[in-house]
Amino acid sequence: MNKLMDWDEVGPLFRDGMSIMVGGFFAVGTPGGIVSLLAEQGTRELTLIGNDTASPTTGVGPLISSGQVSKVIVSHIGTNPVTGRKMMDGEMEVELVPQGTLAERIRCGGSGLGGVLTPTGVGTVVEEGKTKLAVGGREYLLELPLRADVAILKARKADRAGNLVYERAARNFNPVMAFAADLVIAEVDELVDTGCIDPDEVMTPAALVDRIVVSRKEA
Amino acid sequence: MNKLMDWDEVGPLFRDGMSIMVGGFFAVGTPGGIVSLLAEQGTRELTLIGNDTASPTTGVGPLISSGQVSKVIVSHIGTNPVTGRKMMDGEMEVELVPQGTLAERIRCGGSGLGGVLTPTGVGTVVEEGKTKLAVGGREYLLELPLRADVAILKARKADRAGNLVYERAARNFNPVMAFAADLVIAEVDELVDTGCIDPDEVMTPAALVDRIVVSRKEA
Amino acid sequence: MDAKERIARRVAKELKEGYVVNLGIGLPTLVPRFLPKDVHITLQSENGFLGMGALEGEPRPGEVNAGGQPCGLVPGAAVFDSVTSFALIRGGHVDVTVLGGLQVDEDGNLANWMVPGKMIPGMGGAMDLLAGAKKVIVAMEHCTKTGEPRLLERCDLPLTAKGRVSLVVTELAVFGISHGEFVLRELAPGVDLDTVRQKTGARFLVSDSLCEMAAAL
Amino acid sequence: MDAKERIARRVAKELKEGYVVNLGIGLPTLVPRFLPKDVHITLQSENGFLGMGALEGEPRPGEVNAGGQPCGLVPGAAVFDSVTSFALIRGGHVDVTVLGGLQVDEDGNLANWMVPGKMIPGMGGAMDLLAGAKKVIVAMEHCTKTGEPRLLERCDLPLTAKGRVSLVVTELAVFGISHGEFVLRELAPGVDLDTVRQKTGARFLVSDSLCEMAAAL
Repeated sequence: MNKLMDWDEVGPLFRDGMSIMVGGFFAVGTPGGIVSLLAEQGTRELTLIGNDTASPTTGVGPLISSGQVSKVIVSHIGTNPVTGRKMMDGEMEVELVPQGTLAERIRCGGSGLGGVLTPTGVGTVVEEGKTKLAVGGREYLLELPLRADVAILKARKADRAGNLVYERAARNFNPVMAFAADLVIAEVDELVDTGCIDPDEVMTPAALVDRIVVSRKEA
Repeated sequence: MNKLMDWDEVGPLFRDGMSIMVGGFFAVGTPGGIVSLLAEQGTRELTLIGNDTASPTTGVGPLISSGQVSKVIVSHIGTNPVTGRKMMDGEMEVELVPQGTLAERIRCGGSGLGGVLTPTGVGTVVEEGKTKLAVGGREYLLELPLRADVAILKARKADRAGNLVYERAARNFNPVMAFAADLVIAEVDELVDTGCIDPDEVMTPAALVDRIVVSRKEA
Repeated sequence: MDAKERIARRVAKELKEGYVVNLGIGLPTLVPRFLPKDVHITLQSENGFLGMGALEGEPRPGEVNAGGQPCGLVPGAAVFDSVTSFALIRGGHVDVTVLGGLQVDEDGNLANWMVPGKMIPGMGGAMDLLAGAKKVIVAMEHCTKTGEPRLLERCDLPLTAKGRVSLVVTELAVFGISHGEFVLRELAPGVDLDTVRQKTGARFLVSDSLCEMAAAL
Repeated sequence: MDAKERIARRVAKELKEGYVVNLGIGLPTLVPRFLPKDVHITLQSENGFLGMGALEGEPRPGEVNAGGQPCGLVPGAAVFDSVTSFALIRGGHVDVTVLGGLQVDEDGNLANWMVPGKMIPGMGGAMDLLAGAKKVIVAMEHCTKTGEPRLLERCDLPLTAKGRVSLVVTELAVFGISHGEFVLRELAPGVDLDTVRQKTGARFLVSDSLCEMAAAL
C-alpha cells in the first residue's frame, strides 16, 4: 500500500462540489501546495471547512478570491475582506461557528459521536435552530457532527506509512480533521522511512492518512 | 509555585470519602506509589474512577482488597475476583461503563461539555435511565460528564513546571483525567528541569498538574 | 486441527491487505498467525496504540496488549491515549473487529459480556468496538461446553450490542447475517447440514453457493 | 499615559501568580508588559499552546500567536491541537480571559463579535473563552469613537455571551458586575463621578470602598 503520490496524482482526487476540510490557523498549518494546485486546476463549488479564511492571498484565501468556493464553515473571517464582501453580496455562503464548537463538531464527525452539549453560544444567535438541554442546572446547546469528503492536512514530517508530526502551532485543526473525512491527504515537508518516528511522538496515526505528497521546495 | 512534593506531603492531600480518578490499564500507567500510600494510611470510603480494578495485588486492587473503596466506576472487573465478590455481597458498588464512554464522560467533565451522544450501548442495559436521541437517523445515548475530587496520574517524565510525558500504553486514561479533577497529582519516574521537554512532545500541559512526586526507586 | 485453530484460520481469510483490525481477547488473538505472507494488517489495541506486533526479546515498559500481556510494536506504530483509541474505534476507523461470543442471534445481536448472577467481567471496550467497527465478526465455538447452541433466534443473555454482527465463524460452519436471518455459507470439512441444524438454535437459510469452509494456509 | 496604557496597567493588577491567562487581540495584549516582576503567569494562545512569550530573535516556524504574529515560547511551554486548546478554555482551566468589547451590560452580557450590516469578523474563540474562563475581564475604552457609551443597561448588538463578564476596566473607571448591576469601584485619577455618570449608559451603584484607579508599576 503505497500512500506516497507525485504532484500530478493530486489534482484528480478532487471534483467540483466537494466539501474539503483544510487544516490551518491564518495559513499556519495549511497545505499551501495543495491549495495552489486547486486554484490552478479551477475545481469549483467547493465547501471549505476550517478555522478561518486567512487573507486574500494566503491560506485558503486564493480559492475564495477566485470564486471557487460556494460555502465556508469557519470561526473567523475578519482577516479576509474578500470573504466579507462575497458574503454581503450573496456570492458565497458563510456559516460562522465558534472555534471550540467547530473543533468539537469535527471531532464528533470523526469519532462516531452523534453530537456534544456545549455551553458556548447559549444566549446568542448561535443557538438559533438548535436543541437546548439543561444538565446539572446549566443550559447547553446540542452541536452536531461535521464531516467532509476530503481533508487536506499539513505536517512537518511523515513516515512512509503515513504517521504525521506537526510543528508548534501549525498543529491546530490538522489532527482532528484526519478523523473526519472520507479521504485524508497530507502535504509534508519531510518524508522519512517507516520506523523513524518514535511511536510516542506520532500526532496523527498512519491508519488515518490515505495519501501523502511532499511539499515542493521553494525556489 | 513549587509543585514538587516529598512523599510525606502526599498523604494529607487525601480524605475519607473522596472520589479519585486513577490512570492506568491493568496497572500499566497506574501511580503505584500513591496507591500504596493510600493503602498504608487507610483512607476510606473512596470512589475510584478508572479503566478497571486490575488484580487483588496490582493497580488499584490493594485498595479494594482492604475494603477502603465503597464504589468503583470502571469498564472492566473481570481480572479482579475480589471486586466481583464484593459487588455480589453488596459490600461495594460497581458502576460498569463502556470503556470509550468512560473516556468521553471524563473528557466532558474536564472540558466544560454537558454530555455527548454515543451509539455505544444502544439496545443494551447500558441505556437504562438515559436520554436517547436520534440524530441523522441513528439512535444515541446521552452520556453525562464525570469529574473527581482528585486525579492521580503516572508519567514517565515531568519537568518542574509540571509538563508530563507518558511511555507507550502507560498513557491510556492519564491525559484525559488531568482535565477532570479539582486536584491533579502526578507520580513520575524522572524529573527534569523546566525547558528540557520539547513543547511539541508534552502530553499533559503543566497548567493541568497541581503537584508532582517522584517515584521511589525500587530497592 | 482443533476447533479454535479451524476458526482462527477461517477468520484470517476475512482480513485484507491494509486493514486496521482489533482482536478481542482469547480465540481472536490466534488469527494473525494464519495470515498469508502478502497480507499486511495493522492491529489496533484499545489500551492505546496501532501497530501491535509479537513480543521480541525482553518486555519493554508500557508495551502491553489489551489483556495486559507484554507485546511488541511494529515499525510505524503509533501510541495515543484512551480518548483517541476510542475515537478510532467508535469513529469507523477500524475495518474489522473479531470478538468472541456467548450468544449471537439472527438479528445480528451479540451477547458476550456477562452472565447474570454468575460472571460479570464488564464490557471493557467491546460495546464500543461493536458500535463503531466497520465489520464485526464473531469467532466462537458452535455450542457451549454443555452442548447448548450459541446461535439463537433471540439472545437471552444481556446484549453487548444490537444488530451489529455480520459474520459468525464456528468450527462447524460460517454464517452471514442479513435482513434478520442467518445464512449458512460454508460447512467445515466432514460436517453435514443436519449436524449444523441440530446444533443451531435458530432456523437459517442455506446459501446458493454453499461450499466447504475455507481456511487460510 | 494614554487610555489604552491606563487600561492595560489596571488589568495587569488582576493577574496573580500562577494564573493561566488568555488575552484577546488588540488592547489586552498590552497587559503582560505591566506585570510586576514577581508575578508569573502562563499565557494560553487559542491556536494551540500554553507558555506564549515575546519573540526573541528570528521568527520560528509555527511559533505565532492567535493573531498570526510571530511570538516566542517560554521554557515549559506546551503545544497541542485545537480540540485540546478549547478543552482547556471551555473546561475552566483558564483562570482569566481579558477581552476587548463593543458593549457590556449590567447583566454581564458582552457584545464584541459583530455589527450587523457593517462588520462581521466572526466570533473566533471568543464565545468559548467567555463560556469557559473562570473570570472574564472586559478591557475597553469607555465610549465609542463617536462618544456613545459602551456600558449599557442592555446590549443592542448581538451578544458574544450572556452573563459572563464580572469586571470592566476602562480608561475612566473600574466596574464590577454583580446581581444585575454595575458597581463602580475605582475612578481614574482626575476623573469625577459626574463625568462617568454622563458617559455610562446604565445606572450603577457606587462602592462603599470607591477609590482611585490602581495601576501596576
